[in-house]
Amino acid sequence: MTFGDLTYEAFAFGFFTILTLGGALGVVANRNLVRGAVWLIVSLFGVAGYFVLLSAPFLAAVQVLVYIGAIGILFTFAVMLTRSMTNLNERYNQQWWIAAVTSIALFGMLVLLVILPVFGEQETAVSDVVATTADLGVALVSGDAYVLPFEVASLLLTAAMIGAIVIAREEE
Amino acid sequence: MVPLWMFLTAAAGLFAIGAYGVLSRRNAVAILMSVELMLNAVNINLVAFWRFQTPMDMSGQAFAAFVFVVAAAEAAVGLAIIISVYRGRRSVTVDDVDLLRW
Amino acid sequence: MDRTIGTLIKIAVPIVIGVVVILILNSITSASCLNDFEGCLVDGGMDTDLAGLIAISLGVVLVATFPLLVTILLIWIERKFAARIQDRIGPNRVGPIGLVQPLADVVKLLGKEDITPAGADKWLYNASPVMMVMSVLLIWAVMPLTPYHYGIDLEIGILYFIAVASIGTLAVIMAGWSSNNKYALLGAFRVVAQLISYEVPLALALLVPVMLAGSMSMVGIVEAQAGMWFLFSAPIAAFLFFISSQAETGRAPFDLLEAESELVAGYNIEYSGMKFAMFFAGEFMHVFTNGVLMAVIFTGGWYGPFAREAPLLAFTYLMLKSGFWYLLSLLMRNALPRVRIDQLMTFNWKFLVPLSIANLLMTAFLLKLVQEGGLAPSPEEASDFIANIPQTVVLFLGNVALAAFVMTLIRNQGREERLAEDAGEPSDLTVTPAPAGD
Amino acid sequence: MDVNFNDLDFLPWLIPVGPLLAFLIITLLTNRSQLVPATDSHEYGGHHPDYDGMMVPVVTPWSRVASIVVGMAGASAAFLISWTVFFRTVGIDQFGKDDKVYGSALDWMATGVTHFRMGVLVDPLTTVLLFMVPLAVMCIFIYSIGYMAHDPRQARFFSLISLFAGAMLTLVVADNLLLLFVGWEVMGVCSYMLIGFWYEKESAYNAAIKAFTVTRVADVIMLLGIAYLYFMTGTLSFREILYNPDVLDMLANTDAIIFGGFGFSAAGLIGILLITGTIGKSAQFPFHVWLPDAMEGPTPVSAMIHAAAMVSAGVYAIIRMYPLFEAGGHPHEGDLTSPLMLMTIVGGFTALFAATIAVAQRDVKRVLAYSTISQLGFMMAALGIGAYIAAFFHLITHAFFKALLFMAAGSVIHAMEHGEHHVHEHHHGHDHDHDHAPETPAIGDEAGAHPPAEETAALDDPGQHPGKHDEPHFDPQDMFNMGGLKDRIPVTWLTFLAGGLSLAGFPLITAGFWSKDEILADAWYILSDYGSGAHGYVFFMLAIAAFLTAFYTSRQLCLTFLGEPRTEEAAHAGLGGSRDIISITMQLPLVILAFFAIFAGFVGVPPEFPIFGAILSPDVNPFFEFTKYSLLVEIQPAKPPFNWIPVLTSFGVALGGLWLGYVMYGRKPLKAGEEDPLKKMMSPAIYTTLENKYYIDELYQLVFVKPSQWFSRVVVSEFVDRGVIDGFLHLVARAFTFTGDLLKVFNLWLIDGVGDGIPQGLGRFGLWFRRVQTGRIQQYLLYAAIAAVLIGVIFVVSTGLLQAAG
Repeated sequence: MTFGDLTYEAFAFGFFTILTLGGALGVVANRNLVRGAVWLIVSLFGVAGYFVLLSAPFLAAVQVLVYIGAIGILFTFAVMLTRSMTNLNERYNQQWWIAAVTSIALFGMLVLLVILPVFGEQETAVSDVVATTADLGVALVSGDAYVLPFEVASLLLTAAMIGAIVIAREEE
Repeated sequence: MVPLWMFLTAAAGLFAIGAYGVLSRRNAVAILMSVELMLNAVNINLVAFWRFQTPMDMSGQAFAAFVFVVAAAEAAVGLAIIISVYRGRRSVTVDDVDLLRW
Repeated sequence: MDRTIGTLIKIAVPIVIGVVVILILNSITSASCLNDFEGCLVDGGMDTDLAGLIAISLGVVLVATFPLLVTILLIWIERKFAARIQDRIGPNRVGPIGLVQPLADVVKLLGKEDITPAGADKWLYNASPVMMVMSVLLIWAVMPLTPYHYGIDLEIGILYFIAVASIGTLAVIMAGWSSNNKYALLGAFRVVAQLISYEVPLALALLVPVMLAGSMSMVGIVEAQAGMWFLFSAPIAAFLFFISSQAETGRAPFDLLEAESELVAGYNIEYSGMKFAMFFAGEFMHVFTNGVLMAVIFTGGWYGPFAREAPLLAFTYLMLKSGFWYLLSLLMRNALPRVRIDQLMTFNWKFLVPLSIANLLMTAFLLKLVQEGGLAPSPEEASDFIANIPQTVVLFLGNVALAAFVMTLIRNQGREERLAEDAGEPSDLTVTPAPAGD
Repeated sequence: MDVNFNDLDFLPWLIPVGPLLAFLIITLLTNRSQLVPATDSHEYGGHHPDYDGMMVPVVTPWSRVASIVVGMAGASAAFLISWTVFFRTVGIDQFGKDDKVYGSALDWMATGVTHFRMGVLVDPLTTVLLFMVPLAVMCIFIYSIGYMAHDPRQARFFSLISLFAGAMLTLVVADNLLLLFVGWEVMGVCSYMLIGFWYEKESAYNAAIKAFTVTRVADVIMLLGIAYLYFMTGTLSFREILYNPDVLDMLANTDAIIFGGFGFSAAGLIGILLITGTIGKSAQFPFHVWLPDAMEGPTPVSAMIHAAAMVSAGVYAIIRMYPLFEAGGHPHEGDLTSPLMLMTIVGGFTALFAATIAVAQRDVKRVLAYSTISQLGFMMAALGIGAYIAAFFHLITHAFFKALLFMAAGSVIHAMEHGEHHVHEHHHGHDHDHDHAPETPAIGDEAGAHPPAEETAALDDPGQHPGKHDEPHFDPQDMFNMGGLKDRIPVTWLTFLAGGLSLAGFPLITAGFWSKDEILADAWYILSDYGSGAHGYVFFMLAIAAFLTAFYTSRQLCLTFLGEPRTEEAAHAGLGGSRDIISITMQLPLVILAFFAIFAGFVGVPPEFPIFGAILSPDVNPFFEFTKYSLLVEIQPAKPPFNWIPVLTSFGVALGGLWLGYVMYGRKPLKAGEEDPLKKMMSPAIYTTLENKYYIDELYQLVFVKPSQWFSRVVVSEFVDRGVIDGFLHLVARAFTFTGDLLKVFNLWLIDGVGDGIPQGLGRFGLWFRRVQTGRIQQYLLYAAIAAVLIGVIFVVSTGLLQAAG
């Protein structure tokens, strides 16, 4: 489906890019941290959109669920619990300009090293047939594939949960 | 279809912005948020390469799923630490937390 | 005798007329554009792309508008229902039997002053009611309304539902924070704690029908119930889902977020006029959406006699089933007292969550057993009622056994607590009301 | 892999399981102790110096018994399975040739497109070790029952030593380098914990840290080698690399990533890295320093480290990887590759170097420690010149007689402590409150009433023994305090004699003779046929070392056992009643090992050897024949023809050394307080140097330890002033005991010039440099990011990616 040269997908991609990068800039530049958390959510929502474009609906849904439903809330909570800092006079430390230069250099390096080699190639995927969510599910629990990392991940989550509780609870 | 390099460029941009946030923000929560951005940039790359090059192999998606796990764990523990530090020092400015120097 | 016949005729005539009307409508529409709008446009000579765009846009508008319109009716139904329970008449002035009352309310709300409190974060303050409504509306995108009409058949429909519903939590906390009001923020905290907690049993309960259907797609789940409703093979999951979705809407008996007697009005205290109305519209819609979800996931969705032949009939079935669940939740709201925050959390973490985990494990185990034992219906006869019976019986018995086990545990626990109380130790779990008379 | 206990492919998996399980059970279940005040504790005799006035954990009685039982059960299981495997494989014709081996592997880790496999392998090399290691382990375990009978941390000991044994067995049955490395590292940890077992003693924990650090340095280098090997070949499986001539050729013909331009192949680099690791583990120069100090641990641990496990592991690893080291060269024709050259030089030098040190030691265990280093040098040198079967043979025989010697030495010390106890009881007993403590009548108990915490001379601080005795602390390990023990502990004497003769290579009837002779024969054969200088070097170095070995063995035997007791303690030495359980558990292993120390050599007698060859190996050398299929056929050394020169050399050095030792120490036994006659013979300077082990420890202390201490503590000027200048002063002072009066001038110059300049300069540098350390994570991160960008830039520039893309 095209309207002139602009495909729906390209349009969607542009929209999600604006969300993602705009949201990211919002996170980095915002003075107000609750706003920052909202920007983060916007940005991550854009990333979820990318996943949809890349035919990974499961990841998109998990992205929304985990980031927006859980991590976003968590950040908002943290910001509110440590409220006195929501309006800092100085957003950035002294090294912000070196950091800016470094980040731009990092971006340039990524473009140079990762993107230039594939530029112009891979206009389309090698196949339109894509593994389904069911395949992912099988792979995650299959003994030939990722069952061990999967279990380790669950262990990690348990440990993180317990650790977070222990660290954050008030001393009695 | 949107070509691969566009996804990669967007991810690189997201990564660089996140890196800038990590390197320059003074607030620990903001730093953690920026770290989340960087992790997501990685995820975009993983999924993009998966889609374009090995769409029948589950490694890309599986790794992205594990990144979710790591991100969730990181956020939980990181924020817990921040809250704990805040309780002790009434501040979440990372410049103030420099007991490790010298 | 005459009265009986008269009553029967009174009941039967509208039904017959309704069925006839539906069938006539269906015969007109099914032949034409209702079932295949896009094809219809293309046949009419339209450009394919444009037809697709129009079809999609129209679908979006329809799917999004329908719940909003239904809400207006729902408000009336709810008020009438509550009134009956409280031995009142309910709205009866505006329009016939008060049917137009909600519209009047809307007009009233629109006329109210739209306040933004000083010091509020304007941007978020205005965005959160929208998000609240959005989080419910988005659910409808995957709802199979008839065999042929649904927004989209996502492979991961259930997950999509859970993900989208979690946006509502965000709306609440944003509303609470941006109002720059202590009560609003406290209310928001409580709500978020409640919503996040009840998402756990909700998600775990939903895994059971996913397992039974072998699919996360809503359409797939409905199709899988062709032979047998999941309500019968997974009653505990249905119970869990019903309870926790009720809690997710934040209505009585879980209405801590707007416990007027404790918290002024909860997170939305600063809102007025239409924005306040949007929160409420979102809530009403959410309740009804939960009814529809119960219908779709546990009671066969649009399935019914001749459903495939007559999509409108299928839609009617869906609405009837949803209506049943909706009324049940209204009954719950009006008949049960509000729980305390600690009871709320205890109920969730010490009862619902363990039960949902046990239920999940048990179902997985029994299902595997059934499949290995050859009792499961083969794919060809999956829609055959008889073929489904053995599997359903096994699963149902398993559920009954689990329920009995849990009830025994609770009874023993209760007995111990009573004994402890008699011995003078205060219980920390539940507070039993003081004995009334003896 | 199927679980089938009759299946030799499966059985090796079970070998390490027993001890590892024992470790877990003891650690988690049976290690139960309670805190009691040390003075109330019967276990310490109420007066143990190291624990005075402290609350000490004492294992509960059932825990002691349970731990012993569990530990023994684990070791026995490993022993039985190992020997089952041994006896079922030993008879197989041409075992090990081509694919005639047993083992199985599991997918362990997905690494990209390949899977990393972990598994077990039984080939002739493994089989032989499966005979030796479990046997030695068993003996050590039995011995430990008696030796550790009264230690308060018995359970801990058995759990650690079980883990140690399990790790060694894992290493033995591993089929790939990584699993071998895992066992290797676990042993490193165990040795650390066991050497520091009596961690109340400063010397013990220092020794533990030393052993750990030194071997760690070597291990890191070894890990680099493993990583590089994996990078080059994509596998770490022994058989995939070493039985694959293509891979070996590839490695030999690829330039290494560093120094590649000098004809230095990847195989050479990998070899050198791996060998460095084994040099650390096998305590070769310059990494030998940890081994003598390792005697701070309980004696069974010393036996374990010196004989059965750690140091053998190093040599074993080299033999395993031998084709890799050899790739690209022909050692049997005098053409050595750089790793082999390294081994040759280091091994030959260490053999002689350590032997000279051993000559002048007074401590009975220290002599043995240096002799271990020396003997490992023998093996290294033999490996370097290609005689890997001879080296392997020597590894086995050495394990037997060295384990024996250590345990015998342990029982000597035990006996001496018993004598010491007796003496003190006699003199001072009535003044001490331990008389009021309940004393058990069993003599064995008394012997053990001192946990051998005072074993080493390193703790010679009388101040640490308040109220115990006033005279200078008696050292039960000093050989000059012994003498005449022959009649007091006859079983120990006989077994010690057997082990000592074997170590000395007493001709024809001891195992040590045959293995040493084979090394010399191999060296001589290539030397005479190809005129290879390396082989000549090895031959002469080893011959001299063998002579010294015989000499110090003879010295040790004479000083310890012959003559008259030189102290009262020695006169009352004894192990307790002969039917006492402790005495039995300490003597039984000695007897078993003595048997093998004598007779184990007879499996490797060359058939051409007159008389013995005809009787013991009429057709072929059985050991040689069995093990030769461990590696590729092309690599096997040619069988050296019989030649009288090396045989006579062996005879000559062994008998000559023994005779010289006897002449100096045995014929006219030393009187109490008499000087070492060696001191009179040599100039005192040389003797002192030898006695102080060439000051290597002091040198290391100065070169490595102290500098790292400055860098860790950055309280600069004061520290530098004290540490560095005094360090320099001490160095200079020591150096001047040899060289004379130059000291004062040098010293003055140092203080005036460098002394003020260096510390101040360092101080300023430190003050300036510490600003890098701001404690701000973001700043560190920024450095990392900048570094990443720079690396990227370098990568772009170096690969010409820009041009390619542009």
